[in-house]
Amino acid sequence: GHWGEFGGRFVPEALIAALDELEAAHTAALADPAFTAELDKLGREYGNLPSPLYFAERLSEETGVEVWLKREDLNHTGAHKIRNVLGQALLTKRMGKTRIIAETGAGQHGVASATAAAYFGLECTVYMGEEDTRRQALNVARMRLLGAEVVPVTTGSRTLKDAMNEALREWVASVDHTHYLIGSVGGPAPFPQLVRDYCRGIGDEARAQFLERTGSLPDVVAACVGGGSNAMGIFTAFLDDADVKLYGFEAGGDGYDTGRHAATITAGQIGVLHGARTFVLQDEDGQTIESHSISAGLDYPGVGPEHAHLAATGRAAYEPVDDAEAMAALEKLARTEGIICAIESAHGLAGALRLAKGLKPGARVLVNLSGRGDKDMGNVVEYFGFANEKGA
Amino acid sequence: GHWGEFGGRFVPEALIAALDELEAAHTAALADPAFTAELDKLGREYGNLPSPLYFAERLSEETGVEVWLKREDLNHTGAHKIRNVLGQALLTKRMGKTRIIAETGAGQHGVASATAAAYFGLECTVYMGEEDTRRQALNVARMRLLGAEVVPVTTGSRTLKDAMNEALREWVASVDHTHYLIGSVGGPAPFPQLVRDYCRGIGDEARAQFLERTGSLPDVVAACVGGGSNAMGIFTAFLDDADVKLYGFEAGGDGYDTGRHAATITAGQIGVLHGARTFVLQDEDGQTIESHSISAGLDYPGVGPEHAHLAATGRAAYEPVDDAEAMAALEKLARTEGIICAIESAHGLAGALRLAKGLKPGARVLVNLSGRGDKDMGNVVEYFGFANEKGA
Amino acid sequence: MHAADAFAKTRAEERAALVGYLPAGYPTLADSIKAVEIMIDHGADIIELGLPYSDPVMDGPAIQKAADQALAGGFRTRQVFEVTEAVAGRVPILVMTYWNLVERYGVERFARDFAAAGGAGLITPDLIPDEAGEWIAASDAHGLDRVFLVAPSSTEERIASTVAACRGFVYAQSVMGVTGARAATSAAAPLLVERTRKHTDLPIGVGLGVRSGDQAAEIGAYGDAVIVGSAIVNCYLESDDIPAGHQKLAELTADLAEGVRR
Amino acid sequence: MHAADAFAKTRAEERAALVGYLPAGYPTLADSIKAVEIMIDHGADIIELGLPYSDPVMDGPAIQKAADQALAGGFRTRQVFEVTEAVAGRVPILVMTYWNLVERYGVERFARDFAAAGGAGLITPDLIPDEAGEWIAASDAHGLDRVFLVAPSSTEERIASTVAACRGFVYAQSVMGVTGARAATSAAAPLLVERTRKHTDLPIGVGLGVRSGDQAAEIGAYGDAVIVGSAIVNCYLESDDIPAGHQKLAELTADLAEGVRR
Repeated sequence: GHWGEFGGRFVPEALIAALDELEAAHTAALADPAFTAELDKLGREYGNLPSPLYFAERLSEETGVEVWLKREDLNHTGAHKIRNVLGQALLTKRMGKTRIIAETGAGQHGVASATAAAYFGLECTVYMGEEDTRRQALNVARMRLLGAEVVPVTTGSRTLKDAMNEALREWVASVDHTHYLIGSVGGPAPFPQLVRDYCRGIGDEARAQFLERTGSLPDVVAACVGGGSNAMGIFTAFLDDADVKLYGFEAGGDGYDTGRHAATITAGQIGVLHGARTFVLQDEDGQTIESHSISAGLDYPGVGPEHAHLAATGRAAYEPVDDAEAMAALEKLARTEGIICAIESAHGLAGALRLAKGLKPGARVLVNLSGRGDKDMGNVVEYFGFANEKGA
Repeated sequence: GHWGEFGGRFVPEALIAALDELEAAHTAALADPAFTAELDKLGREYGNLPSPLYFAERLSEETGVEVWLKREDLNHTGAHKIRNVLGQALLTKRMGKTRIIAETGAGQHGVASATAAAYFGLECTVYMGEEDTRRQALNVARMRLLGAEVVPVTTGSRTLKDAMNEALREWVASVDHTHYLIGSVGGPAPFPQLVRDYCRGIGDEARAQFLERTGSLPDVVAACVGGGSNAMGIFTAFLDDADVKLYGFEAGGDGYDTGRHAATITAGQIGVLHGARTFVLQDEDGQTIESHSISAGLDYPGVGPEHAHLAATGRAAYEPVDDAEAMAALEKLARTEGIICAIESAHGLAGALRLAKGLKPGARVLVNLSGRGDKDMGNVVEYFGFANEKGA
Repeated sequence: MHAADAFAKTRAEERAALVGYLPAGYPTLADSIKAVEIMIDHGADIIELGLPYSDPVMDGPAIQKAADQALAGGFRTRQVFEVTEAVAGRVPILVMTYWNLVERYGVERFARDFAAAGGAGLITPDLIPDEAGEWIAASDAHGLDRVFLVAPSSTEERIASTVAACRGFVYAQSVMGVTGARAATSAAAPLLVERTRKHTDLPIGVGLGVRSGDQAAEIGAYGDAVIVGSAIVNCYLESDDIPAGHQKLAELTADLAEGVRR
Repeated sequence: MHAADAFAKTRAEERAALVGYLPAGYPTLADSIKAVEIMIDHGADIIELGLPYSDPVMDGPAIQKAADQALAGGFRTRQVFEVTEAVAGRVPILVMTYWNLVERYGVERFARDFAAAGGAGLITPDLIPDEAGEWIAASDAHGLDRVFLVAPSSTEERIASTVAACRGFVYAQSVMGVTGARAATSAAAPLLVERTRKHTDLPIGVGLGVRSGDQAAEIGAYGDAVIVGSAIVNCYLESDDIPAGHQKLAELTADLAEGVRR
């Protein structure tokens, strides 16, 4: 449950038994060939896994390095998140629980959770900041269409952080029949390991695909980092490959210097948030500071504890990418490759393109394209001014 | 170029040379192993093909027949349309043309065309009814993000039909360097065959997958029909399997009896529209009647001529599915399987579920789930009243 | 009367014929008859009546607008016979129509009723001879002219087969593009006329883009007929009321008629 | 003063202790001192000062609101020492705090400053003994009470290890859920107290949901301390002004104090 000084369980005693049960169930499940076979089948037939590894030829020509994209945007529901929810939902069934709860910011993890709940016939309640339910009304509709209850959270800043508080509160009250399907590699142990275990297929697949396609490993693996599930998902397979450099790109928001960002590792201090010791954006007293990013999925003041550890040990490097740099990368990818990625993923790509300038020609960069951009078109319109009037 | 009395080329002489060139190029391309290999590779690595065949277990339990879904919603850009645009764009390059134009209604074919244009480095202009550019502002943004020019069409009813008129007009003026990348199995020959040839992978894959998974062929193959590309895409492989019944489901709009629908084959008369002889929704004089459907993709007063022929010969049956029945099927699929499909595809599913009531238990029904529903969430919110206020 | 009658006269006068186009029913049913009379009075040799259609893929904005207005005014296909009957006798009256309207009316029935009304023949912008079997039979049966189009993109083979199917004259689409008045006529037009002439003795009409006597004179130097459409429609679109449109049309037609007589 | 001093007195009186909770800085810094004095004056045996935190995952709406208001009013962690110093001496003062605030201040430094202010110890709702190494050392060094929580879901093993790490008393979370006044107290509470007693001689405080003297009496029958929080906060949330809140608090505390004395 710990990585160095990071991780652990900073939660009410009331949850400890459930966390112990979860840890035991998860460990047993991973050791049970029937479970892993079922999860594998589910991923293939329902989740559309493995996702393709794609060589971005035109982008590579422009940048002078080989840019390879792990196309998680092509998964069912449009992001790597399906891996996590399918794993946890199958585990929920195995534990005999009949209901899941989840927190969501922009709504992507909520939609993924509602999807898995519908698939497995589980009850589902999603906590979402009231502010976010307004900004992401279409995702609220998706969840409701899938049969989930969406509870607008009216406390605190009424965003993701508060939705997570509310989910934790609700979990204490319903823990006997309810699994808290957490959406990233954060929270109390065993969640960070568990979510990583269900997401690590990204890297396991990509590593094998890369070897098969190029006969080598990538020089650099890049991913965006909010909570960090997609990054841990792709990093894990490469942790022991000492020559493969790992880069996590955090949301630089309005610009790192403005203080309005979500660059938790770069700018945060060690603290405790949502059940784990990790880097946290906090003030002098330890009160959580609101984060800022054009990407709702990265707009979180904490980060998974394993990332904190990888940063502290130097195994992975973390740098901020601001809104403008991310959006430029998003546009570049759309125009050169015909792929509209999520704004989250555009942070990873933007970071990789920045790195590329310092790499030797022909170096191989693997970027986790963690999700598709359909959900972000409202932001894109606002940012680029692509409104109809402009061209009409 | 003809199927019985249907099809043909009812276009200005000015376009005949281009159509002849296109037909020759297409025929040569399909006979060229280098071309088909490249297209196949493109489909696999970029388009995420083949799409999975999915056994919908819970839906099957509820209906008493086996429901199998061809998951075209998992393709890059979210629908079967990527097959057509990749094929035609590769053909455009082969013909040495540097620009494509396309018509679009809701914007899906426009987005797919813009995607292919970005991928191949082609110029792209998309004609879209002004009314539609307003209703589908996010798709306009997608196209512009991908680098395409979007031209709002202000003539006629300012919708798909008029966008197609405008694209044909523009094509006459630019035919020497421009390919008209038509979006469905309509238009003058060779378009209906050409689009069918690029979409037929749906059925070819599904037939092989079905045989592999069940050892048999399906009893029924169902698909929605607007212009009819996804339906021809899945029907073609089964045309010679006499025991496999083929069903196309047209948009019944407000209800077939209200006259406000897009059930072209069921209610239309034989006529000429957009270059081909086919069924057309038209008045006594032959003026085109505006169609109506909650599904923008089915909201078209014509239909591909090969469908007209299959209907006339009885090889396939065509029935209307109204808005309410389609939306009920969409909701049912979301709640039982965790899949939010396009409203278009929901028409095919709804028709299949209606058919199921008359089939023997355990009969096998293959439905082409032609696209995902992300683009339709605005309509879904409006239809079901899933606005935030409701649950808040 | 047939197109040949008009061309016999213009050939005798060693000049090109002036073909004036107007959608039937535009600006109103009665005024479309009046407009045709004005054109004939001011020197048009042949009249081309457009049949308003909901989806006119060959036409530019001016003619689309006029057709929409005629349809919004309640125009019905059969009324083209009324217009024809009202103006027939002085010059040949041809109908230019998208094919679906004829199919829907019934090809044979249309030919019969149009011939009975005194019509000369049809110009069919979206019907090529390859698809025209029924129309060729009907036009033969009722003695109607058949005007198909050739275009700059047509191959020699297609020009040959198209002109072989024509009767009355051949319509040379002088630019690759929709109808509409243009400042400059196309450089492709003389070449297309020259190519077409190698395959036929039929008169060759040149369409698309003419809006002045000067342009008419320029085209009349190599074409057998100068076809004017959008510029005529614009007389009404750009006028405050119909009488003003009639006045403009009279002046335009006179200018064009003078042009083909230079 | 430590918790043990209060329990020595209440055990002698054969009754449960009344523990009153209020976030420091709420409704204002000065009035939180005043409120504590009111509670002591009206019979509270132990005071639990909440440390307002941005993300209070154990607390229900009432305490969240109070904490938000205190933070909005500019409350800083170090001010809890001012409040403690102002009220210490009459009854033991414990601070209930989410762990990040202590980590951020520095565990050793917090223990030192709090002890210096006359504080008795900490109640740590999101810190379990397993993660508490630094705090155990610091509390030992500065002679502070350490109150960890047990819950209905705790295993026998966890109850044993948790109480072993406690000093002063043990906090029994009587319902699976957040803080908040409830109409009925939990049936799980007596069972949890009974289970916990098997593992320790420490007093056992029962928290969550108490809002009346009757409920206090009911819990006082099996628990060693009755902890009241949300009901106290509600005195201010539901009053029009602070003086009215003070008045309500006085009445509530008196009622509760009577309850534990039945």
